[in-house]
Amino acid sequence: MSILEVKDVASGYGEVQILWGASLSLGQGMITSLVGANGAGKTTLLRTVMGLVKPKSGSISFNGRDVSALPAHTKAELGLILVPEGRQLFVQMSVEENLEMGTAPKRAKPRKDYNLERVYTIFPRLKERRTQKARTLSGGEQQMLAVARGIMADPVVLMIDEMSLGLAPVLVLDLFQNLRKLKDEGLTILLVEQNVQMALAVSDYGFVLSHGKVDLHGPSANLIDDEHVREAYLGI
Amino acid sequence: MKRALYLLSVVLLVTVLLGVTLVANAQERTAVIGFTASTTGKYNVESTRQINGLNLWLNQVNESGGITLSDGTVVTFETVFYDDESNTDRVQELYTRLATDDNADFLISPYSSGLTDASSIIAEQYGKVMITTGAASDSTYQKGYSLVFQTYTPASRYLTGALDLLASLDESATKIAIVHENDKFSSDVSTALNEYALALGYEVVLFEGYDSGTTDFAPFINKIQDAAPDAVLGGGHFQDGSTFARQLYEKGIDLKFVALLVAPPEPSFSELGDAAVGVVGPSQWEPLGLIDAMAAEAAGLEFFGPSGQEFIDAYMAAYDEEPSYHAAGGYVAGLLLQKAIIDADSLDTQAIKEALDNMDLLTFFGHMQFDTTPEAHGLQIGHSMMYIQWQGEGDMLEKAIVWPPEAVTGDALYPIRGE
Amino acid sequence: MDILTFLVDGLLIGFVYGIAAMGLTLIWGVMNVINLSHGPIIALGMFGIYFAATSLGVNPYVGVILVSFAGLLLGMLIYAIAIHRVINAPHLSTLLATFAVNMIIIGLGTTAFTTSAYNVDFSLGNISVGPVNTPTTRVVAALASVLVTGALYFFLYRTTLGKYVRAVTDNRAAAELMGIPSARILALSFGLGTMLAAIAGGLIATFFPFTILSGGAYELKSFVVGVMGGVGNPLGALIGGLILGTFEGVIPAFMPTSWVPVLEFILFVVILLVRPTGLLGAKK
Amino acid sequence: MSLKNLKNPGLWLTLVVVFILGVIPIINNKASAREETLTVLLSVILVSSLNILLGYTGYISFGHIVFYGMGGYVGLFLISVYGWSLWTAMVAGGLASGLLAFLLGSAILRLRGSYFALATIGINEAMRAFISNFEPFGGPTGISLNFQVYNQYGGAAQALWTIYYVVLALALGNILLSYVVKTSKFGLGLQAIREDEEAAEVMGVVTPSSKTWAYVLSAILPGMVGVLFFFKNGNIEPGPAFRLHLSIELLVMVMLGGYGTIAGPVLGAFGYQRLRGLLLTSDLFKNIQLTVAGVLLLVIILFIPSGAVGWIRHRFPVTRRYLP
Amino acid sequence: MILQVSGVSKRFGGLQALSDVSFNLEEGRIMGLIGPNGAGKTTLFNCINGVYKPEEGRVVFRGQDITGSKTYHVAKMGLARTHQIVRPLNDLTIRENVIVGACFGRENHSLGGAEKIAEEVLEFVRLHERANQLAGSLNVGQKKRLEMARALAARPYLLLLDEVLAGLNASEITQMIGIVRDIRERGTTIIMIEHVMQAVMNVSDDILVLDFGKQIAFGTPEQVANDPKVIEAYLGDPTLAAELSGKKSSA
Repeated sequence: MSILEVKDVASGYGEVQILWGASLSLGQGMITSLVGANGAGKTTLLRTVMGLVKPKSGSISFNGRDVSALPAHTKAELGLILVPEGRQLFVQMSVEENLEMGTAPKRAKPRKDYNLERVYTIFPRLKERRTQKARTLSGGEQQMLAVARGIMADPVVLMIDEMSLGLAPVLVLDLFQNLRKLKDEGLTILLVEQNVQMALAVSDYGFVLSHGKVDLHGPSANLIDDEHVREAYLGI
Repeated sequence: MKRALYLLSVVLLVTVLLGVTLVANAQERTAVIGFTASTTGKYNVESTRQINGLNLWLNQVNESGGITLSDGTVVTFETVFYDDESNTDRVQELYTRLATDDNADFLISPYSSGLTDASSIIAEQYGKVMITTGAASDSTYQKGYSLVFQTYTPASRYLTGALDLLASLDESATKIAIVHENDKFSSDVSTALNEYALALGYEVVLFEGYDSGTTDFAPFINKIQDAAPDAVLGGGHFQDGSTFARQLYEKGIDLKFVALLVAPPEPSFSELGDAAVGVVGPSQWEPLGLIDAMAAEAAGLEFFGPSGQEFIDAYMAAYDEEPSYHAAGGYVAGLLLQKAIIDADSLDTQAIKEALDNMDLLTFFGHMQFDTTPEAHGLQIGHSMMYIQWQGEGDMLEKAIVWPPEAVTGDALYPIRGE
Repeated sequence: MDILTFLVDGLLIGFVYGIAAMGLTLIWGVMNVINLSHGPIIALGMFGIYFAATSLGVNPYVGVILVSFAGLLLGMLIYAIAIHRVINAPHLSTLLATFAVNMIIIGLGTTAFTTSAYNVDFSLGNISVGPVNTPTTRVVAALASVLVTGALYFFLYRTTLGKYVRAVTDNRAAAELMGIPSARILALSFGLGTMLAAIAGGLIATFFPFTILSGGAYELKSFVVGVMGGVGNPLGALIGGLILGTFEGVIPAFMPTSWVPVLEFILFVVILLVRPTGLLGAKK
Repeated sequence: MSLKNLKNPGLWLTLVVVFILGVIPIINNKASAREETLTVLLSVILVSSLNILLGYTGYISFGHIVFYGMGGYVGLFLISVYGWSLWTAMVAGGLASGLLAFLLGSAILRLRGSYFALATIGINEAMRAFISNFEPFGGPTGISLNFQVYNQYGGAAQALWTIYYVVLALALGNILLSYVVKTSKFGLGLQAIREDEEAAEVMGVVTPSSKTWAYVLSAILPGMVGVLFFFKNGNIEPGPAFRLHLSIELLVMVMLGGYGTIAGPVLGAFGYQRLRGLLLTSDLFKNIQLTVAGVLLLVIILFIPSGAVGWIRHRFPVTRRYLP
Repeated sequence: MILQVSGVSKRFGGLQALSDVSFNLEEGRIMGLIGPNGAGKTTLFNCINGVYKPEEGRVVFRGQDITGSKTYHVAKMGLARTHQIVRPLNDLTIRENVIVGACFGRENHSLGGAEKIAEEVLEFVRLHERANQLAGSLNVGQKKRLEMARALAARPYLLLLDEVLAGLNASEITQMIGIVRDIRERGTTIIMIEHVMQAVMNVSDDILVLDFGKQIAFGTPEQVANDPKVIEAYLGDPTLAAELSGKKSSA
């Protein structure tokens, strides 16, 4: 069953429309990837889902409830969490404080200790650096922290935008493997990636976005083999 | 139809005739007095008192039936005023409006020398007599005006009497410090004081200005302590002056003599308690130093207007507070105008100017006479300051006039602290 | 010349500058708004303890506590009415919006209190140490400044709500994503800023007389302190205040006091040019 | 700058409206109307010149009034001490302010946003404090003129009219200047800086010198009218000459009318000064005029942030060509 | 040799954004600059045109050392660029945007002269019909063309294009490639940062590959395409992906 359903969403910034009726649905407990070229509208879609950009038309339902008009912090309360592109950490705050900020939603509070434990198990590096300020972390550690902070919010659905950006492949692999662990614990994940090959490798189901519309979707394994996808997004 | 027309013309004719006779008999004339008041901004308090005083005079004159001229014209008064916001930006605009649109017959100055400077030009230009009050700087009257007349003792004589007082109290005091607000009025006063002090042979060990609005006088007080003068003179306006006095006291500086501008004569200065004790202040007018017709007789001068006590009673009745010298100044500005109209027996500007030029009389406010030389026309030369000192202890403070000798109501406390 | 007296007086007034600036730099740091109504709010704080003392008859320091709550509420109200709509607009909009608030407060204040000086009749005597002799109220104010700085530090670094404030300061978009209601946090921060201004005003009123216009001078000094100490950092504001106070206290020992503002503002511009993030190097 | 640019109807409309409003007091020969209009015209000049920096270049100055005060001081000094004529003193005041702007601009225009705004506040305060200590300019007492000085201009009454004509001419000239600047290559560079300073540099706009010259241009006319105003006023003191509040009021006027446009600041100056004039002299509002003005300002900032002209241009894009 | 870059390094705090990048570019060529996101491509542009001053190394443009020169000096010498994240002058019209380019660029035109160039350039990038619109009202693709038009209006010797193809659809890409080729035909040398591999391989004469700030390859498209280091860096390690998939199937 699908936990997040995006139907025919159109949105954009000011007079510039970027999404032209994009639809997407996430199966519960699955890793879904959303891939597409630069400028296809992936980030805008996430921002619209999250409520940072208002949809011009279309609907977004979460857990069967229409959440199209809710602001971001209310969605976070419901368990819809976005790990934004560029990490967006609280760079002046310590690792620990960043994680604490993840527990802002009420639903996350009772599970704070559990989630902290979980996060430190998955990312032991963060535990080592817990008193350091976020801006002193390396790129990979920062990305870990961004994901970890999302987990601290005790999400029902975790959406991660461009996790692999600027990271060495070996680090990306490490992060992706950790996502699998989270999935195994029952988390639903939406992965937005430019690294198509790896995103499809890790995910169960994939959507391909181009020019503000989803023009292809299917099980990831099928997509990897799809000629069209290879040609358009994998280059040479 | 014809009949109706006839009737109508009769009615009209009668009305016109009646109207003409009425006018001819009564000859009422309302003279308009225009001014700006600082309804807002930093001069709000002083300006409001001044206007209260003026309004009190105006009501009294109107209630007593106005001024009747020899041709039977009865002159009553009304005021038109605008807020100048305590700054010069619009003073000229507003005074021009008063002089032209509002057809003001006479002008009263705004509060403060700076604003008065700006308004004087307009008065002069439109040929309106302007009585200034709350504008003490000498320089305003040294600019070649012919219609501007000052009620206050000018800045150059504001604090000099305090030095005379000091000299009379202690011949051994030689070192003085002058610390004053850095505005036009206080600087003028202090510069004149400095020259006077040097002429008397005093050593001025400290001569410094502080910014308007200063609340922390610690640096000045520390410098005073270092310079160890016998006396401190200076100050500026109420707020800074009272703060200065309070901090001088709090710092426990041993001073024999303190004289400050403006602040001490204000009744609320006594709220400083012990810090106010001994502080001398120049006052344009004091309720204690009552001047009445008898004093005039003694001085061989004409007396005009209410006695000091009458003024105080009327003011208390009207505003439920004791009048300060600003209030008295406002009142006397109107009074001078009234006297000039009576003397001139006319509302004509030139006649009134001459009346003011020739004026030499005593009012409850003091002796009023104007300089008529071209160099300083309109400068007040009759009036002189009184110097008060706060005496007593704790909540039981009282003002005493300690200078000049002819007005003294109590002996000066000296030295005020230490020894 | 006893430089020590100059120094001590400078330091004592420096604490007051520090706490007066703290509210300004907090708001500046959190939401990048330079609050031009800061001065009038300081003045309201002064009147607050005056009326608490005269009408309710409470001790001025109890008055400061009452005033601080009133300041908090007033600040949140100002935020909701005047700031929230323009929080993302160009700088000029927030500058002028807060300036409009300034005009309104001064206008109402003049109507209600006139511009005459008020005085809280209160004294705790003097403290003398060696050549230094100073009213106890000023020492208490200095201690209170340290206490308030500490409390603010505790709030910002040890409580969840305070951490939310820092999170919103750091990255408003990310805070919103994490479920932190940023609008409410901004309102709270503005409230805290005005609360600090009101406390500063209340403390100042225990030893200086004041009018509705008195806040202006502290607002200007707060800019200088903010630039010295860096914005958004309470300790920075306190240290900046102490530097400014010392500067103002000691310079007069060597030249006419009227040159102090000349040097002070030239120094201000020079610091802006050389280290716009503040001498203490806090973040922009 | 080609001649065809001068055919812009919006420019002419603005000029004609200002001209007509300026001429009405002359035709009626009414001094109070003249004074009211003079207050407005002074603001028009200050605001249009500020607009070169604020509206075109995008730098918020809280210290524009520094040039007004500086010009006033230099002018009155030359008139009272060296007996210069008003006209040469006026030019000297303008040049002095321009020179000051050049020196200041070279230093502080590298600051951006609110840091620049703060620096201009600092300079205003430093300048005021400095002049208070500067004996040649009379220190805290400032400079006063003798009433006789007006005699060489036909007496005070005539002098005030003459000053009015000059101010009217300067206002019209300033509107024309701000238009010429806006439509020139130089002005285009300024607007590029306003929109995106780094992008402008990448395109070859020499930003430091452009900004400095914009600052200088915006300072000269305030310097000249400073001389005229304080000459008319008869005296100058540090406080009124460098009043921070007036700088902020100028920003308010630019904002009300719509910054970056030619007509906006003019409209803003008219609107604001007339409104203040009305409130000050109205029986109902004169005691709470400051509060009323504050509330109105707040409402406008909250709901019409681009100002009157900006709002019209935005709402009806067709008008952009006619409302420069 | 129109541009010589030798040993350029740039650090931001702890991050080594560029280390020891060197290449020479001959006049009239198109050079592709590729590498994964975050590899330092835009930083290299910024070091060339003076936005950043590199800590080490030299940049020589048409025989003149321009290392650390002000951006506007470099622009006036005939070096123009576009931005990855478009930077239109939003409140000016499209025509005015382009006029800025012509006025302040290499040829330093007067407004009149610049207007003519603007018309020509706008037609070239097919924005002439929108010339009176505000730049802020364009969509992303149009803004990219506007950036290009502004840069071209400066009549540069060397043009730096930062991801002009990103976000364009297939036909727009073809169109843009055509424009790029035409520019070269007119004698302008080009360096382009690009992600759309097919296009960049197709159009470039030389390719420079950056990875984590290091130059890992420089050569013809064929040489580069077959370089194993490039394949690994640019496409991600296929073995890693395989490893992931393997785990998935085993899970």
